[in-house]
Amino acid sequence: MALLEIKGLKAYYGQIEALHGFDLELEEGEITAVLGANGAGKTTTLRAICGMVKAGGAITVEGENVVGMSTESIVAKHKIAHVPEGRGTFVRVSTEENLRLGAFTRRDREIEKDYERVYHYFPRLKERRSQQAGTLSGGEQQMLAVGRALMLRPKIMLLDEPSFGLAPIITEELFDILGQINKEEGVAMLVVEQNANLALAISKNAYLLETGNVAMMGPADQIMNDEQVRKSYLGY
Amino acid sequence: MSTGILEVEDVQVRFGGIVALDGVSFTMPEGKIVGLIGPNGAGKTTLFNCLSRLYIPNDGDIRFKGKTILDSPPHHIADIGIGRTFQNLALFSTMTVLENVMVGGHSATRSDFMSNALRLPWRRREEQALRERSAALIDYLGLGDVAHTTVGGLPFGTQKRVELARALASEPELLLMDEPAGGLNHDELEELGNVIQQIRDERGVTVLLVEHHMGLVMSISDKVVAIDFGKKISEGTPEEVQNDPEVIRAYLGTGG
Amino acid sequence: MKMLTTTMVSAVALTLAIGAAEARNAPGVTAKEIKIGNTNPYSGPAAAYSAIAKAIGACFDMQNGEGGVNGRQINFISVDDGYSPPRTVEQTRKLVEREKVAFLFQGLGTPTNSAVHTYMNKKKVPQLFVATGATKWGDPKNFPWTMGWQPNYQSEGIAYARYLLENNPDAKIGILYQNDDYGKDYVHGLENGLGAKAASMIIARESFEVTDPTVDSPIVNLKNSGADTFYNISTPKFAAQAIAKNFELNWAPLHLLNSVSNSIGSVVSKAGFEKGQGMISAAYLMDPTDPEWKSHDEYKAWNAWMDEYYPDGDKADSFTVLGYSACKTMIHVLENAGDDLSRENIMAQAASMKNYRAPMLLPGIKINTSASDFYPIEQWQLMRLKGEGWERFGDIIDGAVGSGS
Amino acid sequence: MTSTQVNGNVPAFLNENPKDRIVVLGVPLPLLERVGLFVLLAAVVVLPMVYDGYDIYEFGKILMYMLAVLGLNLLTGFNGQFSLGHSAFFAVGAYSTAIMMDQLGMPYWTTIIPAAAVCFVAGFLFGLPALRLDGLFLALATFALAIATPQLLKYDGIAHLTGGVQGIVLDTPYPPAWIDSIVMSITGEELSVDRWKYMFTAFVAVIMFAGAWNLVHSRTGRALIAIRDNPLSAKTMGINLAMFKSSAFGVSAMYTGVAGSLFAIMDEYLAPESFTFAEAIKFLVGGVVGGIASLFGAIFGGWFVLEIPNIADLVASSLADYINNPQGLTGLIYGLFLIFTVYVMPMGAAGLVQILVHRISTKR
Amino acid sequence: MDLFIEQTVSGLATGAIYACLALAVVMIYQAIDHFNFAQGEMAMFSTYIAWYLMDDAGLGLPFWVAFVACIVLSFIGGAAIERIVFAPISDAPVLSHIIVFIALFSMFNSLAGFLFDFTPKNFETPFGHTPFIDGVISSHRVGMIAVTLILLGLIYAFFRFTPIGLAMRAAAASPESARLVGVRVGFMLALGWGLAASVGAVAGMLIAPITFLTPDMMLGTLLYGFAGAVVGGLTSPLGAVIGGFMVGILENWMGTFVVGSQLKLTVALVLIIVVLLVKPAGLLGRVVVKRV
Repeated sequence: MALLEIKGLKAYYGQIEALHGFDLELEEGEITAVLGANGAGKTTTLRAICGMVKAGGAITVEGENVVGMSTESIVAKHKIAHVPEGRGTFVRVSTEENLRLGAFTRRDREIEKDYERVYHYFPRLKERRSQQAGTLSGGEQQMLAVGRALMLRPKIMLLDEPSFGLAPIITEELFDILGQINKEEGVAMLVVEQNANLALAISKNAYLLETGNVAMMGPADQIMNDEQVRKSYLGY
Repeated sequence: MSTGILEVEDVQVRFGGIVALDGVSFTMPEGKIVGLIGPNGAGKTTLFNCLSRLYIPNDGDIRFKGKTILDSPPHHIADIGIGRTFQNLALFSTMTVLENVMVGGHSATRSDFMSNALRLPWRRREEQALRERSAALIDYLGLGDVAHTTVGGLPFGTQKRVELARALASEPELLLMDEPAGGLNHDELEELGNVIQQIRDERGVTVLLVEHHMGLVMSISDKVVAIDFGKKISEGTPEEVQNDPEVIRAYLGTGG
Repeated sequence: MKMLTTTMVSAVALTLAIGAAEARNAPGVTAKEIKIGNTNPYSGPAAAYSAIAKAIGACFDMQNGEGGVNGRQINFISVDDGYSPPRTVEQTRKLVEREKVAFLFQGLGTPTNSAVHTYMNKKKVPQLFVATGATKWGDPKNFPWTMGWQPNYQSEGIAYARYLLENNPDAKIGILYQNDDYGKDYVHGLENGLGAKAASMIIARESFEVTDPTVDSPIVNLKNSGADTFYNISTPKFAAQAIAKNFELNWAPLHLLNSVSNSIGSVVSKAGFEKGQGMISAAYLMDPTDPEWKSHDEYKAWNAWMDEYYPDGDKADSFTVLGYSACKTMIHVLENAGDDLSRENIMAQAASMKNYRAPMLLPGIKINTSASDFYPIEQWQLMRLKGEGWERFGDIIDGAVGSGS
Repeated sequence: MTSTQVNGNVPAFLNENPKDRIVVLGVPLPLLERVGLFVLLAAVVVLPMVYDGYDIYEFGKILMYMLAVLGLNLLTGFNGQFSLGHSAFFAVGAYSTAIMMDQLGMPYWTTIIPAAAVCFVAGFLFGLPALRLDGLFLALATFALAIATPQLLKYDGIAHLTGGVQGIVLDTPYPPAWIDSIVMSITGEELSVDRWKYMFTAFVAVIMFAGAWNLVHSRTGRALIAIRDNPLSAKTMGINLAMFKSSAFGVSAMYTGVAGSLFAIMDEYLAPESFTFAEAIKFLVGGVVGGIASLFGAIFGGWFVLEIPNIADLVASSLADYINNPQGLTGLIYGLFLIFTVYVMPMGAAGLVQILVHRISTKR
Repeated sequence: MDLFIEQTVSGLATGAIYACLALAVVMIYQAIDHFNFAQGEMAMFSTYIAWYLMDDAGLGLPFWVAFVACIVLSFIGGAAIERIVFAPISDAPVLSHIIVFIALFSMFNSLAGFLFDFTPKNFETPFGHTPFIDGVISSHRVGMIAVTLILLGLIYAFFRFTPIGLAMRAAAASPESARLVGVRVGFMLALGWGLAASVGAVAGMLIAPITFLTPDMMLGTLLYGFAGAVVGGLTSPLGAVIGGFMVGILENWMGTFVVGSQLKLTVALVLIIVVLLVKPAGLLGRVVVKRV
């Protein structure tokens, strides 16, 4: 059984149905990319997984259906760390306080140690540890968002457009690190990304969403190399 | 450098210590479609915001029809003939489609508090003319069915078209479009391409198109400008830019 | 009996003048009932005063229990106006036109009563014994349907002025006053009383707003002005603050404390007796917390009434005494009116009290009114704080407006 | 310059009203609305024929409060700017009228327009700094304004005009002789002052209401709403934010100020105590309860603020059998009412009506 | 002594009153990202509870027992208000919230008068009213300033060093992100309300010995408290305290030397507006850096 299993997922914004009932799976320790145009429903999917939009169907994490559970419980119980679109850093507090918040649901005594773990991946954050998060650059904020997610010691990371607003070189660096985290920590990742190349490069599988439905799914390398798919769905 | 309807000269924008635009220059020939491409965060939206005067460049100049726009307050930009659409929809969500488009015609109308409160005859004529003109635009963009619907509840793609209609309502000579293709399926995309070309051909509107969808940009643009890290890295015909190694490295990627 | 005859005559004359065709009794008066209206701030910033209306209600309850007035029960309808003049207008009109009360009694507040002053007089409905000390309520020529009850603020100011002129004509006076009609009336009273010497004697004036948290800053200014006499025109909370602050500042002028705030129970004891020794104030009512009255018959009656009819009332609150005493005055007037309960006669009776002693007035103080004198109580007695009580001294002072030097 | 061609054939949808499709209890909604409006207007006209004295005075007050609430709605509901300080503009209107009558001897009816102008200017000027304040901070600044207003009115420096703490007693606004004689010839009775005050108030209120209606359904109204919905893109559409926001403040102050003028004329007396923070709260409560972005909601709001204290009174006195002196609890009951109202009608009465219409209507 | 110095000291003492209340304002602002216009009335009501616990007419408890009990009761009351009154309308527009604040204002004011009547009550102080510096400042005022500073320290430490304080700030500033890291936003709001009510209670208990306890004691004070918080910066407890002192001193200076006592309140109004215009984040408040 997959770590995360979605069956017939529907989601609603008020009266409007945004997702029309599709299936998706994420295996333990794997990276899966979710691709598609703006408004295709990628973000909504991630938000549904962590209980931030009204969802229908079944979302099963570690064998438990989480539909209807509160976000806080899903995060605390199933160790799902969501790195939202636009990063969602707490701009008024410092870098290290952001990290501390990432570990908010943990009760163990190793939180202090994990700061170093994050700084190991993102040495630049260490330099900025006491700086107000709002003053960090875009790339640093994205790193902080990922670092904060790491502080949960997550089983699953949901990454929404991590490349958004970042210079290519930074983006590349970030994806390298994501791959590294996946390998070293065994964290499963669901990556929503516009920059298909980058996402596919580190993913095992990929889903293509189109207006609330899965238009195609398959191994990442296959999708990457399919001229037709690229033309019609990925836009180049 | 030839003069065009819009000249961007050495524009520089800094936020705090970050340089968002670092001396970008290019020219837009009148009545053409110019594609502006570049990776996320390269400075496209910043440039856009400069062109609609929401930001003031720290350095450089932007001239529209030979005159700088930097002296004009933002609300005059529509007046002098520059319209725009937004990347993340910026419609007036509680208004109907028709009303949204009519707000687009704000700069083309003149009635004020007093004449409106008193409902003077000339104001009623102006209002009727604006209604008709807006309706024509709505019809033109195939939004007739939803003309009286509140925009907040419309599908994404439809809202994008409402934005376009709204931008056209100010009768712009230059239209700035920020990622109009986002969220559209491929049938809609094709249609969008046609509409943009029609706008150019039938209305003589010059279009600046910021878009990730290379298929669209390359197929309809007369000229493409690529920027990265706040700098222009390439300029030319779609073919020239597409094959520019620098562009491939920074944006299209080696895989593409 | 002579008094009664005059009353009858004037009442008849008034009735005739107004038109004899009218029904004998006022609206709201039946064989069994007299409806009396009242507006009071049960809510809002002046809600403290609602104790007066509550006391009046309890006082009428007692009267009703004892058979009412001339066999009629008093139906006292007291409504909330939140101390907001527009609301007073609404409520008053409702009382007069919809509830059809015979008259209004003890409506509270100057701005609120001012708002219906013209209305009541146009409508010819008695606006009796308004609960405010402004001077304007005693103007029978222009407002024959309106009458105050308590001595007006100006008259108290005059009383202090007289005292100063006699005992310390070179006093340097610093004034602290609440910035509203009440405060300004007190200041005018003092100025009138001092006459030509006012300009030289008053050396500093400081005002405060009811919304101010403290009166510290004006008091610091007064102290620094070099004043040796402190004329304190403030409501209980601020008065207590002022007493405490003077003490804290080591400022010991002759402290003239207005009667509004001279309650032993709710002001002086709260501020601390030791801080207020030697203060001078004026009174016309007995202070229920002053041990001096414990054995007085009127006090005992009052105390018994409090226990039985107004048990949740605060015995330290002098408003309950005011309400009680005013209520008794009203009952007196209605009893005098007998079975002729026309509005004209009620007004005429109110305007012809001779040496009436309402319970709980200080010994020696009497109520007198006439067709040209609409100031029922105009007398004061000065007193000085000594130990834990006021010690009255000197004669009863007549503080009628215009009687200053 | 290119121009969109309007070639005579206007698209059909332009003239169709989407409301035509909604049928409520068998009646098309637009018809229902028209009938409703007619009934409302008729009521305004007929009321003084039926009622007099206190009753008609109360109706006049409802219209007066309606205008004040309307003023606040224009600002808060349609333009998205908060104000907890409209009692200040209410006071400016009332005092303008009072001073013109008292000091300059102007007849009451000539004071409305100059008072409106004064209020507009006052509102416009306050609107200028308000431009830079976001919602919550604007609420705070206007809250401070409301608290300071009575104090400013009492200020000794202007007491010779405002009457200071004593306030101003005004002359009774008698009806003009010609109107009186017309009424006399029809009814055979003299026109009472109360009825005349109501007619005068209703006249002003209806005109102002119509003006607000026109304003909201026009280029200006659209601009105001556009600013509320999305200031950035409104700017891009060529809307001058500073001008519109300040003017909206001015117009809003003008409406509330005219309500103040009418108040002064109606009560013939005004004092600083009439313009406390509580008054500003009244307008806000009226606005929210009626429906903050609804003109007709303001009528309900006007009624609500006038009547709800009475209802609270009634509830309080009905508790007399259980509690001693329950009148002390009117504030508590009033508060409970407010909370209850917010729960039941989060979008105000206008919102509730909309939902109800939606529920019981059928679409063709 | 020099009038200027005396007014300054007096302003400092009054400023301590504002500082106390400003701390409560900052507390609630940090917790719910909003002002609570009923905060003054809530603090007043808390103070009455303490009075009742202490007074011989009530339970007659010793001061410190009543003090602690009042803080605890206020905390429970504040949290209950959030859960019962505000949680159900968390999605309602801001205006509805303001209406509910007004409702609470009216309810507490009315209830206090009804239960405890309107005669001023003497509120005990453990510091006594003896002169501290003779003729200048009393022991209570010094004690009050000290408690204010201690409270400031506690609040600062709470927000700065405890995970809960951190989570509370996070929940107020960006509730969505907070939920994503597992912070129970509803719980934080209730906690914030409870703490703000407690701080308000302490403020009330410090203020009452000076102003005497009446149902209207917070009416004007709250505005000055707001002014203090705004001047100092709504996100900074230290700023609020400094702001409160500054407002107290400025008020006295202006009232004495510049505009006269009649326009003192107007000074607070102008101060609020000017500070908001010139330095919207206040003197010590942090500017939130936004990047486009």
